[in-house]
Amino acid sequence: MKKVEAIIKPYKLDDVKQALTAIGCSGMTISEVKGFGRQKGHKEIYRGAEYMVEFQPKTKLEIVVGDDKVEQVVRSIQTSAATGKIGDGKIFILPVEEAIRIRTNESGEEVLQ
Amino acid sequence: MKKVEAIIKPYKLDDVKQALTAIGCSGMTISEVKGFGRQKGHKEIYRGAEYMVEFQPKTKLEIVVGDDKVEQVVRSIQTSAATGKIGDGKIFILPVEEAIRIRTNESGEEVLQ
Amino acid sequence: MKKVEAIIKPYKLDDVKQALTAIGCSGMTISEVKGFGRQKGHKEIYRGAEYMVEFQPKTKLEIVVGDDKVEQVVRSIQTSAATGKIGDGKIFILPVEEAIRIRTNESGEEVLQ
Amino acid sequence: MFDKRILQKRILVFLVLFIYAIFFPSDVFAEDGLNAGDTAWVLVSAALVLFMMIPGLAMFYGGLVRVKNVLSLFMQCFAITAIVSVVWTLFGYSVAFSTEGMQAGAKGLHSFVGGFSKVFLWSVSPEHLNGSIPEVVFFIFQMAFAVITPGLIVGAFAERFKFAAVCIFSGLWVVLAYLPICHMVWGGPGAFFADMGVIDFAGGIVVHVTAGSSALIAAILAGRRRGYPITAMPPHNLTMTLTGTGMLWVGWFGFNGGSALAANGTAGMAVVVTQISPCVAALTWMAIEWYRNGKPSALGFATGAIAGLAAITPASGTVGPLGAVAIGLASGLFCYWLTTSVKHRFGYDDALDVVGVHGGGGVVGTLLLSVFASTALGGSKADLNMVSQFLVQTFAAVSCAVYCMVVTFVLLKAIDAVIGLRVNEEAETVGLDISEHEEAGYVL
Amino acid sequence: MFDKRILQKRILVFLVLFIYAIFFPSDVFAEDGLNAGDTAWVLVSAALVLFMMIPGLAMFYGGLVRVKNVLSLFMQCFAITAIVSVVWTLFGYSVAFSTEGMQAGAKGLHSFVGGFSKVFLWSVSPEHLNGSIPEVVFFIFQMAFAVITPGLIVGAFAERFKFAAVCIFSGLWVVLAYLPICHMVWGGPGAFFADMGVIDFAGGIVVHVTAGSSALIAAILAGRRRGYPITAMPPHNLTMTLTGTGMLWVGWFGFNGGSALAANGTAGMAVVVTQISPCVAALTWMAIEWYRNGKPSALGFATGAIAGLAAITPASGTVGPLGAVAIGLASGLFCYWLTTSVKHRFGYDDALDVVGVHGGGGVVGTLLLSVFASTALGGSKADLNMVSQFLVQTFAAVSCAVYCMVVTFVLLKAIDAVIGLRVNEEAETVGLDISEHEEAGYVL
Amino acid sequence: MFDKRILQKRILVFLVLFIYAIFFPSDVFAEDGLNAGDTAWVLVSAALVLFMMIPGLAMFYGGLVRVKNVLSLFMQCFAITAIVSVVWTLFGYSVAFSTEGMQAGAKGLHSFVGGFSKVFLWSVSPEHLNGSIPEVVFFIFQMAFAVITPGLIVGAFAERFKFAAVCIFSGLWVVLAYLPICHMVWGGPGAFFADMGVIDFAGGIVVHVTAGSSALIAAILAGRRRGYPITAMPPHNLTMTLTGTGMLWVGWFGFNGGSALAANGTAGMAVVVTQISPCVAALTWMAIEWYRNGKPSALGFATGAIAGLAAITPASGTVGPLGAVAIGLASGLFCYWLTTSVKHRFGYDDALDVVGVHGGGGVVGTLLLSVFASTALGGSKADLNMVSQFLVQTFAAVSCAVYCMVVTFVLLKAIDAVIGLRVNEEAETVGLDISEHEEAGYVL
Ligand SMILES: Nc1ncnc2c1ncn2[C@@H]1O[C@H](COP(=O)(O)OP(=O)(O)O)[C@@H](O)[C@H]1O
Ligand SMILES: Nc1ncnc2c1ncn2[C@@H]1O[C@H](COP(=O)(O)OP(=O)(O)O)[C@@H](O)[C@H]1O
Ligand SMILES: Nc1ncnc2c1ncn2[C@@H]1O[C@H](COP(=O)(O)OP(=O)(O)O)[C@@H](O)[C@H]1O
Repeated sequence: MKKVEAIIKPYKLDDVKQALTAIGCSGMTISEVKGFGRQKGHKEIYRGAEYMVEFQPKTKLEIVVGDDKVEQVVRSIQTSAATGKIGDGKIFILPVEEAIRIRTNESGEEVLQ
Repeated sequence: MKKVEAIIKPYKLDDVKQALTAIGCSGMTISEVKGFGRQKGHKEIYRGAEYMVEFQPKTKLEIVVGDDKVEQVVRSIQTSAATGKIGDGKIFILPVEEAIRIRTNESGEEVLQ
Repeated sequence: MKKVEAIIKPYKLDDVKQALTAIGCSGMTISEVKGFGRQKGHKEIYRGAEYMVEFQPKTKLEIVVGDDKVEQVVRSIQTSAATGKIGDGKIFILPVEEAIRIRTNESGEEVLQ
Repeated sequence: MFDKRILQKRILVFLVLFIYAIFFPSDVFAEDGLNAGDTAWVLVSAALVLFMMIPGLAMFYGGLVRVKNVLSLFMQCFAITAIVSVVWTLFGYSVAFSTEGMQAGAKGLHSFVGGFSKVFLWSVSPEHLNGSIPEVVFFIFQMAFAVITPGLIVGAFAERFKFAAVCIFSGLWVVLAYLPICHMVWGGPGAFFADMGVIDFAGGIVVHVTAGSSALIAAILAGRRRGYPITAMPPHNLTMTLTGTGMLWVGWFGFNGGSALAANGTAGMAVVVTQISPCVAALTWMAIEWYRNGKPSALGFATGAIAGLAAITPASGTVGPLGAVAIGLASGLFCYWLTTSVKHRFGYDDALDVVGVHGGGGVVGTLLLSVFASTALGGSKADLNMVSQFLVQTFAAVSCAVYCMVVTFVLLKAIDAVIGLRVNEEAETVGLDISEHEEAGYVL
Repeated sequence: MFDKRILQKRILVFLVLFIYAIFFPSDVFAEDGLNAGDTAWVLVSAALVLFMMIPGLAMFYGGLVRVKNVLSLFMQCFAITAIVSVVWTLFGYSVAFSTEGMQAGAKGLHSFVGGFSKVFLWSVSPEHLNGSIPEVVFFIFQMAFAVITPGLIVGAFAERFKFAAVCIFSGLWVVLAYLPICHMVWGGPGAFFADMGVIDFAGGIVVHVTAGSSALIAAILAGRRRGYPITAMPPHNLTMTLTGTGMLWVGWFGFNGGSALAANGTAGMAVVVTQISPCVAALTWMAIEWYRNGKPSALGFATGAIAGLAAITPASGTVGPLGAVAIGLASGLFCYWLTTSVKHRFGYDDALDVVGVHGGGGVVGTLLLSVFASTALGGSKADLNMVSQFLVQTFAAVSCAVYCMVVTFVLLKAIDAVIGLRVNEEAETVGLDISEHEEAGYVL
Repeated sequence: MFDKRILQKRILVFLVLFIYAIFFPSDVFAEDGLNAGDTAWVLVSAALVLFMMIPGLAMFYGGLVRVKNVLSLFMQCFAITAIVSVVWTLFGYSVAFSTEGMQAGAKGLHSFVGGFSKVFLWSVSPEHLNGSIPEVVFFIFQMAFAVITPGLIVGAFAERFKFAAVCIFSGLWVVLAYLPICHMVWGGPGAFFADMGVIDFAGGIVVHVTAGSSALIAAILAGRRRGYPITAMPPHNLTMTLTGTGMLWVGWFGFNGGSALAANGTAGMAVVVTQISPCVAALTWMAIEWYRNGKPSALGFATGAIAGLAAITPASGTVGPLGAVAIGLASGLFCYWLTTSVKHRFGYDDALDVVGVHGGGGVVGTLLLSVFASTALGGSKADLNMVSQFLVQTFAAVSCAVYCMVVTFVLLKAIDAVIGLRVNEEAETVGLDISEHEEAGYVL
């Protein structure tokens, strides 16, 4: 099993979620994060005090999938999240050793469906 | 070392934390996340505009533990977080290569105590 | 590639970010988390009802770096985030198998620059 | 200095006015007529009291609950406003304030409830006066009181009641509990407690004792929130609660000051004591917390202030600064003890401390005014018999409290039997905002 | 009982006063002079109406948008306040209310717009009276109306307009649309609609129909927000919206009650119906939602209340409780249908439902008052010809709406050509707070 | 047309009244008696000024700080309200406004401070009048001013002071700085600055110059917040700040309008200029930001508005619209320069810009009124000598500022020596809400 972590632009979440459900990927966890990278931030000025906001709001998706589905998932995210502008984000793939469903205590890939 | 990542129902956090401290697991990091899975969401209606909230509020626990304690930790979360209803969540186990305590610059499993 | 996850005190974020950019590490993702560990929490009292807040606000940094830069990054975080007081936090290193840049569909270490 | 023509003109004007005055003296001398200043003040006071309810009380209460229930508190305050206003218009005002068939000293049905002569403002034209103000202005001012009283009670069963149950209960409670007590105390000569000489300037009994006593029964019948008292249930937004506190405080100037039904020295002194009492009560609460916990909390300060405001309510209009200090001090001490000690000892889950703050405060003011209303202590009652007044006040407060408890008990039992009072476990866990209204307070 | 010297003194005082009265009768009898009570009430009402705009409307609207646009709504409400106040002072008041060259029944330029005699309050000293209040008080009260009307419109194009476009549009709209309509309706004898006998006590036509009709055109010309209606755009902070609702509601007491320009029974009854109508409308909305969706929402309740408030606005001052109930009910039903059904059918993105709530409400009240203003139905018009009044009201409402639509269309087209109406895609995605003002609403 | 009996009755009534008037002329002619309209207005104004403090100023300031300090600002505003109200009741009012031993033109102790004749409202019954309003109403109106002035100062040392230090400082500052200056300016004939002919209608000197000058010293003695100016400290909730701005703005109608102590044309014009000045100042600020930063900010707009409100405070009541425009413009420019340039150049950490906004605004208005109060420029002073008035105003402003600085310096040094002014590093890092009050603003 692998964990696919994708950092995407928040307003692309709906598209990505749809793309993923379309390929039968029905479980995921998302969180609000802030990203720092090539994308420039913006300046805010409060009563003459300038303040550089370098961290961009991003959404992080975490999807644990069976090894065979990793490529499909990555492709699907890649396509649906891309706008071609700097700051579209990254996808990271991490190894996962085990998955357990709390409700039933099942484990293994079947948990991911 | 392993990282145990558990996605649980937010109101179960207190129980899980107690169960974990009971078995001597004294460090963890939690965050608010939103989950998408089998559990159905709910509908919100704003002035006639329906809007499906498919993402459920969930709490994510991250606990890095020594290899020998993994099973105990997983079992303890599994038991304390289960309600038997859909949406109870998942536990994932990921490999961790190193851990460092910032304060002392120690590293290795001793850091986790 | 490795993912360096650091749990630090929120008000140290600026220092850490500066230290990291100084060594040429130009991408990272941060999130607000809550930590439980040795650091004692504080008590809040609402109309006579005591309430122990055991979870401390912490900031989590995630930085994916090439294997050769891991040590430098860890050292740099360790130095800039340390105050010497309990609660300074932890750094964890996890293996990463692949990284993809959504915008360009590139993959591999070049993505991390 | 005077141009002759101007003089002539003025004499002419004067003669015209003089003759006019013979035919329409009330226009000129208006000794019992409309007073625009009084009317302006009571109109503003009505607005201030409504402001206390929406958004004042909604914010005060809404900030104290967990984030998943904040809208339910707002919704309850708003819905009660609408329901009670309709009831008040239909017949509530008449049952509370119609004076038909009443006579000072005579006991009868109308010593306890008013008649139906003013149903739906039938027979009350905009020209009708009540003292120096139009009766419709009195109507709307008193409506705001009828609205806020059941609003206070919702704090007791917050975070667990069905919205339908809240609506039904509040509507019926106003009819069965508020209207008769309002009539008995404020119904004028011939009303039960009025004839007895009960002093309740702005609603220590009518508003706070009734709300507090009903809240006690409601909290007990409601049962505890899941997890109480083990799970911490800290306020989700104290800035909202403090903002609401400020609005309640300022609105209370209208609540008490407006009860003079005139813009005069009585109203002025009522406002003055309405400022002094909460200040003293809040400082008292702050001092206790500082001493006991090592740190004073903003919530403690706010709670003390509301206690001091509730306590001065019946006494404003009769006591002076000395009474205000005494009542502020007493309410700070007494309500602190009620909310932080008594509640925990008995274990009822009065979620937002309606009993401790409003009930306790109302009682303190109602009783202490029997002493401090005396001119000897800076009050305005020259020949006050403190002992007999104290007995009368006690009797009225206790009997109203008991009556309200009975009404509340019966009502809640009946509603529970028919539609159930509490939401189910899942709904309570998810929160009332989603489960009862399908909405979320914040999407940040 | 009387000391002789006191008697002598009193007789002396009386004689002095008597002689004084001969020379300065108006000081003593003041039959047409300043009435401090009326002045106090209208001053307070002016403050209440300003309070409706800042922060009332800003909060009501600000809570409804997504978090990335909340400051833009606040900023627009504040900037409009400033711009319109300046315009009003410079010449707006004069164009709206100068009566020079007007004569009851006579048509002419000044039947449609006022003259320049009161430009920059030239010629209006603090001593000048308008009825029983200083003219400057009337000036500030009416200024608040001129401020809030364009403020209402911004809800239609929320979340996508350039701030510069909003400023320019609002300033010009007031000059070209609001001022003439205000003059025609409220300009007194000789004004176009006034002479026709149009009844619009507090601005059903002048405020709500103008805002609603302009909003329709603005929403259409603005185009939909990106993602609408596929993407959910839930309110980011309903507690803010509900707080704003409470402030609008309370402020409306001044809006309608103050329009009596006196603290009397008319003001009192205006306030009473201003309470009844929103209560009935909100309960109606709640009932529909409960029936159709299974759960009543707080936002629905608030929307209903605002609809009921908008609807009673023209009718307050003439209708009684019966009319208030009818208007409340009708506006609840009609505005529910407009916002939840008509809008979706036609597909225009009136983001915050200005058309459905204000336009709809204004129309309902403007038309229904032709029936319920009759004394037969509890109103204050003794010899009201319902049919002809209805026709007059309809004519006025329709012609004002059409006129506003044309003005809005031309203005927006012109602004679009010169500087563009909408921000670009990226700015809209990022949100107006950052892209237009470089600020964030919350940094929690 | 007249029934004979009615005529007879009227003549009878008239005669009765006539005779009554001989014995109680003041009841009928009331030439110096209570005016209910004036009373209503000043009562409302007192409520409005209190509303400016709680919750207005608390929200304005609370939104500007970081989330970890928001409750500390609320708590400070509330605690100051209570402390100063108690001080005011005990002896503050007497020291400020007792006129015993004063005589126009005569210098003496009581030119600088009042006596103790009105301690604890001793000797002031509800019937006592001050002009046409009850003295207790004057008491509560002025209390609100004494409350808000030290409240303004807390902005200077926000986010770092011990709560105990704030309480002690504020209480003593009112006694040592506010009371004497209030007396010297507003104490009536015989008071130091009053005799000099200083014009300060609603507190440009008494409120804003005193607060601003004290804030400067406080900011310097407090030292900078940790991290300032390197670390960004953006406002945590600008919606709260803007809501507070709206409340302050509306409340200012009472602040300035109420200072007429009557509901008349002076009050009306005071309110009018209180609307014009902040509008012009805010638009000025907006224009500068738009020009310099490319985008206007909501915070800039709000800051400009408050500057314009502070500036018009002393001048309202004497200047007309022209003066309001000039003062608005000047305060917008001057305060922008102070807050964005001067502060950074000198490097003191006046956290919430009390010096730049209130101090700067107060000075602008105090000085400019010497020109614009003239009837020649639309003001109300017929024979104003601009030059000498300017000198008098300058002298008063400067000497009050210097006096306040000295008092503040001594007080803060003393408090620092005894209990320390600042919290320790850890407490500052954690935030004052937890470290000083053990509470969190939001638990979302
Ligand atoms: N080395 C990294 N480790 C973790 N997250 C990263 C890394 N580099 C970039 N990110 C995340 O990806 C987001 C987008 O990166 P950025 O360089 O701005 O644009 P792009 O992905 O288009 O090259 C960042 O905001 C950050 O959240
Ligand atoms: N494949 C997955 N990857 C990551 N998180 C998942 C995955 N599947 C489920 N989750 C998380 O687990 C939560 C519970 O899953 P759900 O399918 O609703 O119920 P259950 O775990 O009882 O089968 C989801 O809300 C989501 O946060
Ligand atoms: N075993 C663990 N797994 C995950 N996170 C941990 C673990 N132990 C500690 N942490 C995180 O590190 C933070 C700091 O730990 P703590 O024990 O308080 O201090 P220190 O790191 O100085 O020993 C915690 O608040 C928590 O977020």
